Amino acid sequence: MTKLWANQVLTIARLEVRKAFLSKRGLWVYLLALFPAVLFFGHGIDTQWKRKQWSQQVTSRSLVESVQIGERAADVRLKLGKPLRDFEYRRRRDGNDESRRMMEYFDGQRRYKFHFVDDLLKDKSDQALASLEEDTQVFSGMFQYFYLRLAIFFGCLGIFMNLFRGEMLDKTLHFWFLAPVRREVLLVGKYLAGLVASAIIFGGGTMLAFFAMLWALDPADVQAYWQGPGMGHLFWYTASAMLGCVGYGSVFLAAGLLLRNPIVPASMILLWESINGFLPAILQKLSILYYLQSLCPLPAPVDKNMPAVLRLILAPAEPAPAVWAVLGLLGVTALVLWVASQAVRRLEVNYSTE
Amino acid sequence: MVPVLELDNLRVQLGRREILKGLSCRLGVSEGGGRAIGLLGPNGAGKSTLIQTMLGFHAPLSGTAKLFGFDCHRQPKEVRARLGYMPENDSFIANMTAVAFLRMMGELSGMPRGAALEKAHETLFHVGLGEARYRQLGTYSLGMKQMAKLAQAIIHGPELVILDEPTNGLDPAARLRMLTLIHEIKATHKMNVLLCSHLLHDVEETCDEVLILKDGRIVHHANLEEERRSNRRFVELELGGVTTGFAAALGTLGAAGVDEGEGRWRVVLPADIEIGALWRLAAERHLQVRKLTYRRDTLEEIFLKAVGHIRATPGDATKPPPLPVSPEEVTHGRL
Amino acid sequence: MAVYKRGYQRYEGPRTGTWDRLMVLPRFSWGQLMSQRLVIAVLIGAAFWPLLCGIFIYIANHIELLAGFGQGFQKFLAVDGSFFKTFMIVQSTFAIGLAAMTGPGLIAPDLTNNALPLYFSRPMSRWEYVLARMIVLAGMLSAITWIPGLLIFGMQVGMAGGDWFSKYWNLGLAVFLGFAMLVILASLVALASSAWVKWRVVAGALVLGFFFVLAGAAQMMNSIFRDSAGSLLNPLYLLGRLWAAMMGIDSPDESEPGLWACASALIGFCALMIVVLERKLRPVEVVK
Amino acid sequence: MSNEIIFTEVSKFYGEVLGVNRVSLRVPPGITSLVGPNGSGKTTLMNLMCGLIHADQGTISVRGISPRNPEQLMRQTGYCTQFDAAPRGYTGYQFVSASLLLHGYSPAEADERTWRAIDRVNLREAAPRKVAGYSKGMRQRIRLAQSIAHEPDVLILDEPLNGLDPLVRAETIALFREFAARGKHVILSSHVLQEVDVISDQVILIANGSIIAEGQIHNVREEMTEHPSQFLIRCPDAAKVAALLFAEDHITEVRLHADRQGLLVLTRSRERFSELLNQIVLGGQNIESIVQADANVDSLYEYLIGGGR
Repeated sequence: MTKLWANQVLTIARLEVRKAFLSKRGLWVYLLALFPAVLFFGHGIDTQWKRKQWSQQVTSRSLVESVQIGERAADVRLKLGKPLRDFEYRRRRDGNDESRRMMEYFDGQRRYKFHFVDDLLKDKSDQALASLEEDTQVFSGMFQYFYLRLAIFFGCLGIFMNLFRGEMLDKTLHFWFLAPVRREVLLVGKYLAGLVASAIIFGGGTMLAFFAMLWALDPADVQAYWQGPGMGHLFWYTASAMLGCVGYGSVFLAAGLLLRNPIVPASMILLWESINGFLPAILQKLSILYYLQSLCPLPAPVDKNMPAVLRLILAPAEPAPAVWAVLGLLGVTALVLWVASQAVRRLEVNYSTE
Repeated sequence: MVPVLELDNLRVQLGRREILKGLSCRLGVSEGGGRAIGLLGPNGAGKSTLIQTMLGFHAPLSGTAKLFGFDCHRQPKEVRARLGYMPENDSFIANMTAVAFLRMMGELSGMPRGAALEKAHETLFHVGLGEARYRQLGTYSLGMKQMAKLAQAIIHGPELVILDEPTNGLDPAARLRMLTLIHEIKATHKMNVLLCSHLLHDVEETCDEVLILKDGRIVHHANLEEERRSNRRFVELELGGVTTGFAAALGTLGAAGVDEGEGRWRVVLPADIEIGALWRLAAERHLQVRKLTYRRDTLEEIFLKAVGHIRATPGDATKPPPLPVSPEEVTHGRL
Repeated sequence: MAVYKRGYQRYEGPRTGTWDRLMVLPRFSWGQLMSQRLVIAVLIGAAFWPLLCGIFIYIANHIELLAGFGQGFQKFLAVDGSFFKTFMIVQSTFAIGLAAMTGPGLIAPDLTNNALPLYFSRPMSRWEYVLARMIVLAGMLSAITWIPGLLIFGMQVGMAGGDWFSKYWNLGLAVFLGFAMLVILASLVALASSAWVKWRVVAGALVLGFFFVLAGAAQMMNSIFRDSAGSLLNPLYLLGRLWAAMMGIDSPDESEPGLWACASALIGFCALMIVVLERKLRPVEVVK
Repeated sequence: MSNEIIFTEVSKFYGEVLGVNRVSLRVPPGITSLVGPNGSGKTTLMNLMCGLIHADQGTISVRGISPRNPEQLMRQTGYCTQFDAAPRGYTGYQFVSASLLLHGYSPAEADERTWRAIDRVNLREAAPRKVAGYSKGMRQRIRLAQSIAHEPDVLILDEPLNGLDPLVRAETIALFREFAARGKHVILSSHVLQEVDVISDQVILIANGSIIAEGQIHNVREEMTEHPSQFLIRCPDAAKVAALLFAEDHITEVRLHADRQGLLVLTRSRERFSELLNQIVLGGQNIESIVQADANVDSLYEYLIGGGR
């Protein structure tokens, strides 16, 4: 008997995966998943283009560092020669007009910016053109703030909610209920389809973003990174993305079965997980995001423009060990799927208007 | 007299498929008073597409469609000001009461506020939704929604009312009411009606002329009175009791008869024999005459002949009818 | 005794002009919207902040009431560009909330039950339908944006007298034009999202998404590229920049995108919404 | 394994809305028509039979299998529903072949069965197109194809003839007859009563969620004695014939038609009325036509459900 069930689960999954991947309505999920990869790729191209442009006008580092605050713009220009960019503009700051000037120099590795107010050097800032260390920090921030909370969250909401709730609203659920398939087998088949689709889209999206981050950096750093923690990072990022699909997928599948209005559960979970950092430790463990974040190799940098007062009470709980995180996630998923199977047995086809 | 609808080699394409392939005709030419035009055709023949092109929803590939002399594509406002449209599928606003819905539709058709309110109540009583007029449309049954759709099509008293499958899915009581309403629209209120339906029985009851489409072409345009030549010689009989040997008895009168089973007979009387002869024949053999009527070409036969599935309607042939038209014959002809 | 057969008579009377017909949909929609408790709640909620600002202006113009406070507090009381800008920013979040709540409710009922053919079989073009829906939303949003804005501006001019007016007359214009831009953008976004996604609730979420998720995405772009071109994706940022320019408040430092870039990005968003409306708002779904 | 569909004391409410109330039925194989006004519970009965909805109380068995077990039930049952939509983006071919694959047929056999079913409803040229682009009639036919593709023993159809034009309707009726001839169940709901009268072996009249009458049309008619039979006669001299008719005791009512050329006659016994007519004609009166006004389901329906004359 189980051989028939397995066969049916695979058939359902194949039918539904085709729909999940190719449906025009699902296009925005791809956008969400590939947005970071596109950005990092663009960033890579941008740095390469800048390196090519700027390397024609390299000024030695010692010379650049010899410039002091307060020097006149003309003197600096005389000493350092023609800057990469010389930009004059007027700025109005609390009532009075100021003439501003900004010059940029490049020493082969780092870019230096000099800000002149009324022709006197006011401040100096420098930034590495491309640094692996900085990029990995940005990636970790992007992954935990954008990818887990927004992309995977709303992507799974779209894909898994569509499996049952979408069919109810399209008035096509009866097609599945009239097939000689047990309801539980139908549920497993559809869940598998949603899982395969979301895991490939988001797992792939994470990997693409990871490689897009690395390709433009200087090969030596990248090689060292691969020898070092690189491979582990890639694995854990992808694993947490896929486990995110498993966790959120089961929750939204069950929500699609139990509730008429998908936005209510989504906004509740979103709210719960966005205030996660401020909750007492035990409460924090009650959310999927907590387990996913504890899988991520690098801690996420705290959002720089978060107001200081909030940052004080932010007390992120100590991340759970990886093994517990995965087990916790799978446990939550199994429980939610069991609830869903009870609900699908009682589900009736009643397309009355909302 | 300006015809209601005039098509001049109209061709319409939806997506990649050409639906209407060159239609030319003049419909609804009448001295005065309302004219009911039936639009018939098998599924996918382009009926709805033609109606939507008249409403200006699709731009014609070539050729023109004129309503009361106005071009449907170039002068949509003039055309739409003169017509009321009852769409085929469910089409309503759930959270509005019937009165509010009709008032809005009336005002959108150019009626001043006061008149729209009066007409809304008047029309709702007319279509039989009098006591449900303050309820929200979302709570209406299928039949009541069809009536509400009809009400919004006639509230502003248009010159042409286009009805797309008005009786589809209605139970007999509601269907009867809908047909009487359509008849009243044409007869008492002098509004022209374009009725598109696949229920031939309904078209037969209400329409003066019929346009039959097939695969986007006009295959038949007929004035129903002429087509339906009532052939006095063609009789339908239903007998109770033992009917063996009745065929032979008919032969003696020179009439040809075909037994259709369960006592149902089709008989063609020769010119000189009166209907009374049949009674005497039945009485002599102690047969009960359950049904005796003159048989007319139903619109179904006209339709089947027009779309080419039977050679001729029974009433057509002056010679005795070929094998009578029965579902089996149609099926073999088709497969 | 005369028996009248008074049943349905065909209407032969005069027909109203285009403008009256255009105002039919707004009249009915306003009536319906005003009957929803939630809408009334938001409208009342949106009145508190202008009230507060009004009180602030009153105090600012009657310094003697605050004799006891020190000099520093005096400067804080200045009623100038930045005061009106903060007023507009807070009111715009209310406006967006109202647009997300009421906008989809306007078009969605017509789409779910396929009522569009009823509208377009009447002498009314698609753009008149969209304009009518826009008027409904613009009416609602103006009630909580530039109307209270001009009220408190008038109050300030009344109290502060002619010279304040000669110095800050452009603020009044900025309040009106700034809010007008917001109302048009919010209405277009609300109508386009409800035409794109047939379900009312998801369309509301899409409107909120448009304003806030885009802001998140823009901020992320900035952090990855380490410059600020990404802000062009953030509609509220663009509006803020245009408001600031109109009010003559200090412009940001040199790396922020230029004023013209912001304006053209906004126009780009509006154009995108109009394209969505043109493609999705069809009387009959033509399946290729 | 009994080969009947049995309902015992089944009732179903959608919240407060009445679906069906205490329905008990035994449906033998053959063509059975479910007739009743909109909202009388026809669709509810069919959905209950296929397990789309579950009964609040009472038991249902379809040829011995309970609807709570879709795996076996749907192997022997095909349901052509009233719901218009096919899963998003499916073409006609996919719509039929997908459900066959779910039956566990091999792709080759599924393909062969799909084309056979599609040819039965002659939609071959429309098969590669998306169902969303089909007209109402074509959707009806593709649904029919899907419900007969796996050769079920029980074929349940909700308003199958709704939206079909005459030639397709005739073919569909022939298909039902062929199924019934092979000893299968064909249960269809309809209110285009002209067809139901012609094609069904037995009729189930349902109104307001309960069964009013069940059985052969004609013997249902016999069981209902309290309503007299009704005849419409056309004859040149209607007044004279009316006088003759009144002389008989089994005539309960005679109504003169407006054009004084026709009579509507109500009689308690059809046989004696026919003999009477024969004598009248032999007596020299010429009767042009006689039609029984209430033999078909239309009038039966009117009597039982429409509240009778």
